[in-house]
Amino acid sequence: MMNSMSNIEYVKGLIDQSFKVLETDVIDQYQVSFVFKQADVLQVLVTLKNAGWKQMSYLSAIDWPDEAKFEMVYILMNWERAIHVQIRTKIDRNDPVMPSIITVYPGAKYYERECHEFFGVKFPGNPDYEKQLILEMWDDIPPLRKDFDPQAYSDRKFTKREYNQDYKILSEDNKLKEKREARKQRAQSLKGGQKA
Amino acid sequence: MASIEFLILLLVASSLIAYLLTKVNSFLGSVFTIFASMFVFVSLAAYGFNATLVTDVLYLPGFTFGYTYLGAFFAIIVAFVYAMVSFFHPYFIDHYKYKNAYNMLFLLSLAGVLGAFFTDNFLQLFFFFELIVWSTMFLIPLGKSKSAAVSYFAYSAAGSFAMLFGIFVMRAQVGSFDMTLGLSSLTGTNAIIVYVSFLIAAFAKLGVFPLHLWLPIAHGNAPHPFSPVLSGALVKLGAFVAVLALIRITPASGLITAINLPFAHYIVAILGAMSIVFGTLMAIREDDAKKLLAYSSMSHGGYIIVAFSLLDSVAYAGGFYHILAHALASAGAFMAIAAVARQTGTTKMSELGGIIHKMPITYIVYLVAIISMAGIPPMGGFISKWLIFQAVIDKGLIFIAVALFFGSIGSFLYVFRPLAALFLGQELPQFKKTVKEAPILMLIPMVIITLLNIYTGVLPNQLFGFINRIIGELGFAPLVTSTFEINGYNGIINPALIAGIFGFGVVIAFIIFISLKKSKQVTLMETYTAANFIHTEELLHYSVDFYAPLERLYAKYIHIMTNFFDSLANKVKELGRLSKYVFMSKYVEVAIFWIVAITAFLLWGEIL
Amino acid sequence: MIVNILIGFGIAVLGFVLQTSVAGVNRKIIGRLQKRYGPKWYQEFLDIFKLLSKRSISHGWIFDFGVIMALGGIIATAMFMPITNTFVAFAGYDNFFIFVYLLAVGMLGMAMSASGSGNPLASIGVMRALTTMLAYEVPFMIVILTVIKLSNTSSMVGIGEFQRALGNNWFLIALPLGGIVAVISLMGMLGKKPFETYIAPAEIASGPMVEYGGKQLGMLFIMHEITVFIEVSLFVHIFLGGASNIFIFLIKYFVVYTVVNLISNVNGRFKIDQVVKFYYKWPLIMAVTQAIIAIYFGWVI
Amino acid sequence: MKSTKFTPARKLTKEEIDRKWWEIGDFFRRNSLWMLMYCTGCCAIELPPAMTSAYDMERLGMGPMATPRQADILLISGYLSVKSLRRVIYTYEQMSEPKYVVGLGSCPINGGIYHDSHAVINQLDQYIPVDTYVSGCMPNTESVMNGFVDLMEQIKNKTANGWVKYKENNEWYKSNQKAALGEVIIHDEFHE
Repeated sequence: MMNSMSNIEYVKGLIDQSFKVLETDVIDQYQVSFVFKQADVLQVLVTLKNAGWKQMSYLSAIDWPDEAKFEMVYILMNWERAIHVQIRTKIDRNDPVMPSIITVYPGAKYYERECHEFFGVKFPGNPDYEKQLILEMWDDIPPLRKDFDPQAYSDRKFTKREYNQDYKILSEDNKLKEKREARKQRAQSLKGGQKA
Repeated sequence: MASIEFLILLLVASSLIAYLLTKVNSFLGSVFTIFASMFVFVSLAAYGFNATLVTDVLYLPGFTFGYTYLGAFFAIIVAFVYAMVSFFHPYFIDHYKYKNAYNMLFLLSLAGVLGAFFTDNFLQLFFFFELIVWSTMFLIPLGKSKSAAVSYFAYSAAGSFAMLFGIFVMRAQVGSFDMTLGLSSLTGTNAIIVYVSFLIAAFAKLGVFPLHLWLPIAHGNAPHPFSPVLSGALVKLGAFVAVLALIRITPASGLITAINLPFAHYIVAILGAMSIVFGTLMAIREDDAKKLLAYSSMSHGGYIIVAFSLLDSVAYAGGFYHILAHALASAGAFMAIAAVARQTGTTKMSELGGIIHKMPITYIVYLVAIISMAGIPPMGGFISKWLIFQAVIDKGLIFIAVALFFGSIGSFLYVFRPLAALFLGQELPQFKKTVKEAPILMLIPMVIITLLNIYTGVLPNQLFGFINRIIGELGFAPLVTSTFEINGYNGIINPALIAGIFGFGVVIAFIIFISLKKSKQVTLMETYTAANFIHTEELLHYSVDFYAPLERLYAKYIHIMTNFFDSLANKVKELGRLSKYVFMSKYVEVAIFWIVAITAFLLWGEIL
Repeated sequence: MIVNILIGFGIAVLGFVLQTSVAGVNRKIIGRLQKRYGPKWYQEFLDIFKLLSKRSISHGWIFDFGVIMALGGIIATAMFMPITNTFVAFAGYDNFFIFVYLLAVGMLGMAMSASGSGNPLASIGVMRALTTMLAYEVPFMIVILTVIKLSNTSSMVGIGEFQRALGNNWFLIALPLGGIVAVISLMGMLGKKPFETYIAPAEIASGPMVEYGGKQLGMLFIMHEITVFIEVSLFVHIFLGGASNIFIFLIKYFVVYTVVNLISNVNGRFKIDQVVKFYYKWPLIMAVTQAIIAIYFGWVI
Repeated sequence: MKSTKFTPARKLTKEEIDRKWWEIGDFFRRNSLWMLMYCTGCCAIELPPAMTSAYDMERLGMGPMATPRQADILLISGYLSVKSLRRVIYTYEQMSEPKYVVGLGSCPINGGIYHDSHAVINQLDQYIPVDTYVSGCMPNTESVMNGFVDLMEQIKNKTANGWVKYKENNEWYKSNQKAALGEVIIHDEFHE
């Protein structure tokens, strides 16, 4: 029985041996994350699967609109060594294409369909990645992209209940605002141990 | 003027005419078989029911006939089933390779049946038996499978030769082949031998455990219109032989005092009970509707055997009535399945569904038939089962009762399956457009059989008058009946009253139903699916592995009998090889040695 | 004859009213058992009449015809049921087998209608109901065989009188093993808890009744109440010495139903194959043992 | 003094007879309400106390039912996603008339805390008629029970006629459903 630290050493050694790792991040003693170039990912997954990471727990994407990138994340689990491995890679946001991994992990089929539905990433190699899975009859840009505005969509799509304006918002009342300010200041001053 | 010999000669002649006519035009030939078999049935019913059938005319040299109520009862039932089934021929004849042979053999086997039931001589009985076996053996391979005929013939031949053996043993002691005289004067070991050999014949013909394996194979693979004949009519030959063996012969065996039954009869009853249980269990898991009904025939054969082995007039009345009720019910059910098979092309329950919406009359025919088969009032099966229960309870036969009750409840299970899977359930798309109700000529016999099924369940007393005459002929006290009532040992039933009250209840329920708010019609697909949108009928049709939880409990044991017969066949083969090795080896010395040894052996026996 | 039919119909109506009230009272009792207030005692009536007042759906003629056949068959069966020696519609025809087999007509009607609805859950429910029936019926019938053999009659009134003539020597006590089997089988017949596999609301959405609503469901409820009346009355007549007057009948009826209901409410549910295995193990062995010692040895308490 | 002269009873018209029967039916209906619970939201946690010994729903004649065919009330507890709204509409249309809808919690009223989600509808009564709302996030059990009593009161006053409205304004409801959902009945690969 190996301890967890040596597990991380093991996986690091395994990866560093044959791949060029852009970035390594040891999240905690049971989790480690590697960033690769897109071209390396499939080969890394094959290596890891052969080394015992037989279960693909999750596959998803992260939207980085500022960098104009999607970050693909593959989370693998090994049942012999208690360690999760995250494989990350960044792909172009404007033309998001990521080769499918169903040849390595057949179970990824549905994750890829979900990812396509929510982020619009294309997965050539997966025969039906464009089929709808969760969202039925979706008619907008993929909803988990950062530039999608759910409030606007909701306002457009679903009727809102209209209320009579016979209430007032207490936080906007000036008198109360002043009182609150005063109380805050007093509290601040008391904090330092000095009296005003 | 109707003599039995005339009828037989007529059938033989018309079978030749049918052969020639079918060659010219298959439809015409089939219509001719309808007329021929209807004529035979009508004249049998008209003269046979009143015992005015002439039997002493000698058209056929060497053959002698005699009228018995027992024979007439069987003959009328069988001729009726033949006549009804012949209505199916015009629609089915074109499916067969040898159309003319089909019509010819059909009529020829009917001739054999008539001869078998009216003969008064055992050798002739054997002759007619063989006539039936040979003519039907060539009918069965016209259906789905050729090997079905082989197993049918094998079991039938085993039965026939067992009977022939019994006949010769009887001849050796009694000195005559006469049927009425012969059996009753048997004594000692010979009686036991004849009893056993006749029962083997009866079991093989009736398809009762342990000689039941041919039933599903032959019934399932026979041509569709021939299955009703096999199940409704021809297996009743076995019942006929069973009656001869169980009632006429009194083998010397110890009386079991607790149940007041000879040991020999108790063993037979146990075999009948096992047949009920195994038939029921096998029928429950069968997927082919015709094979399912075949196994149900096995189970009902068990009822008949149990009834005749109880040495009790109520049980006999029940047994005879069961023969009638089962003949009608099983003919009706098989004919309904045949009609469905003609319209859809399959009898597999897993491939069918929702036929009721296209074939409602066929559905009603099947429904009435299975109500009778399951022994539910107001149909005939209830009365016969009730009478058998009366006798079983009166004798206190607990273990047989377990089997009877199991078979009785189990029959709900298996007869309901074709009802649910084949007629009810979702209407499958492949049958929505193409299937329509069976043609009118096929509906006529089915409706007649349905009406008779109801008649036997509502007003059985006139029929019991005839059955009482048979029982009297066999030397037992008749069943006590009055205009509407039937008296058993521990109660009275009034079938007409039950049917009337049932009708009354249905009327009340109908009034309640009709006086309430009218309901909205929805399609079959608009059904509760836990709010899933389902658009395919197959997904909402539950017909495969219907009784899966129950089947799982005994799935391990179903091949025991098949394996037993397979290994028996292997053993016989081995024995054959051994004798071949010993006797037929190529060395002349060995052969000479054996010849000398056998001669010495025989001489030794002579000296002793 | 008209009078007899009217009496019979009166018995059917009485059976419905009686069982519906008793079931309502039992719901109250179970409520109290579970520290609840419980519904009104006439809640069952409200439920049934509400259902009859609703607008239902129909899946074609077999769906309706099956319901009519079911209710008709059960009403017909109830009409043969005696209450006391004299309060019986068709004296002499109260044969045990009529009840068992005429009841089956109603069951067949319901099964047919349920399968005709085209819902697979309904077919599964029917399958389970029939399988359960195959399980409980055989041990029960063996005990009944013993009873009929001992009392030499299969008439309900006759069996009741036979027990009372022997100084209230009820078969429940005279045949102790058989009595236990009969209670267990009665629970199966009534579809009570350990054996209610075919209703199973959480599993197969109330089984055969999945597609019914409105008047069809109301009629099936009436049918169910009368069926329970028939089954409990059979038990009262066969094992509790029948009744010489109607009050004794009512008391016995109430006690039997309540006891069975109380037992059922502290139980979970079997799987369907467990039901079959259970009934073909102990109850069948006990029933056969009881039959052997009672019929062949004549040992009856 | 009141006149003792006999006045012949006015012959009732068919509508009046129907109304009388309807009132009798209403008595049974309000005393025996069977629910089909669509428990996708968190408010469903309030139902176990309502059903068991603490509040004992059965004393009002209410109880859970397994299928929409048997049920009178469709109980929507909590938020409804677009996907489940399709199923709710399908279920509602399968129920036998008269039928009632109860919305539990603030989500069916105005979206609640999910008011800005792309997947959760805001106002249930745009798509199917709702007879009673029980507000609160989540409503406590007393108010759930109170909601049911209110519904009974409404049935008595003949104001619980959402199902009639649904039939009368079917086009309006259908157009709302279409606007939010596209199609109500859809095909997917898992059920074909």
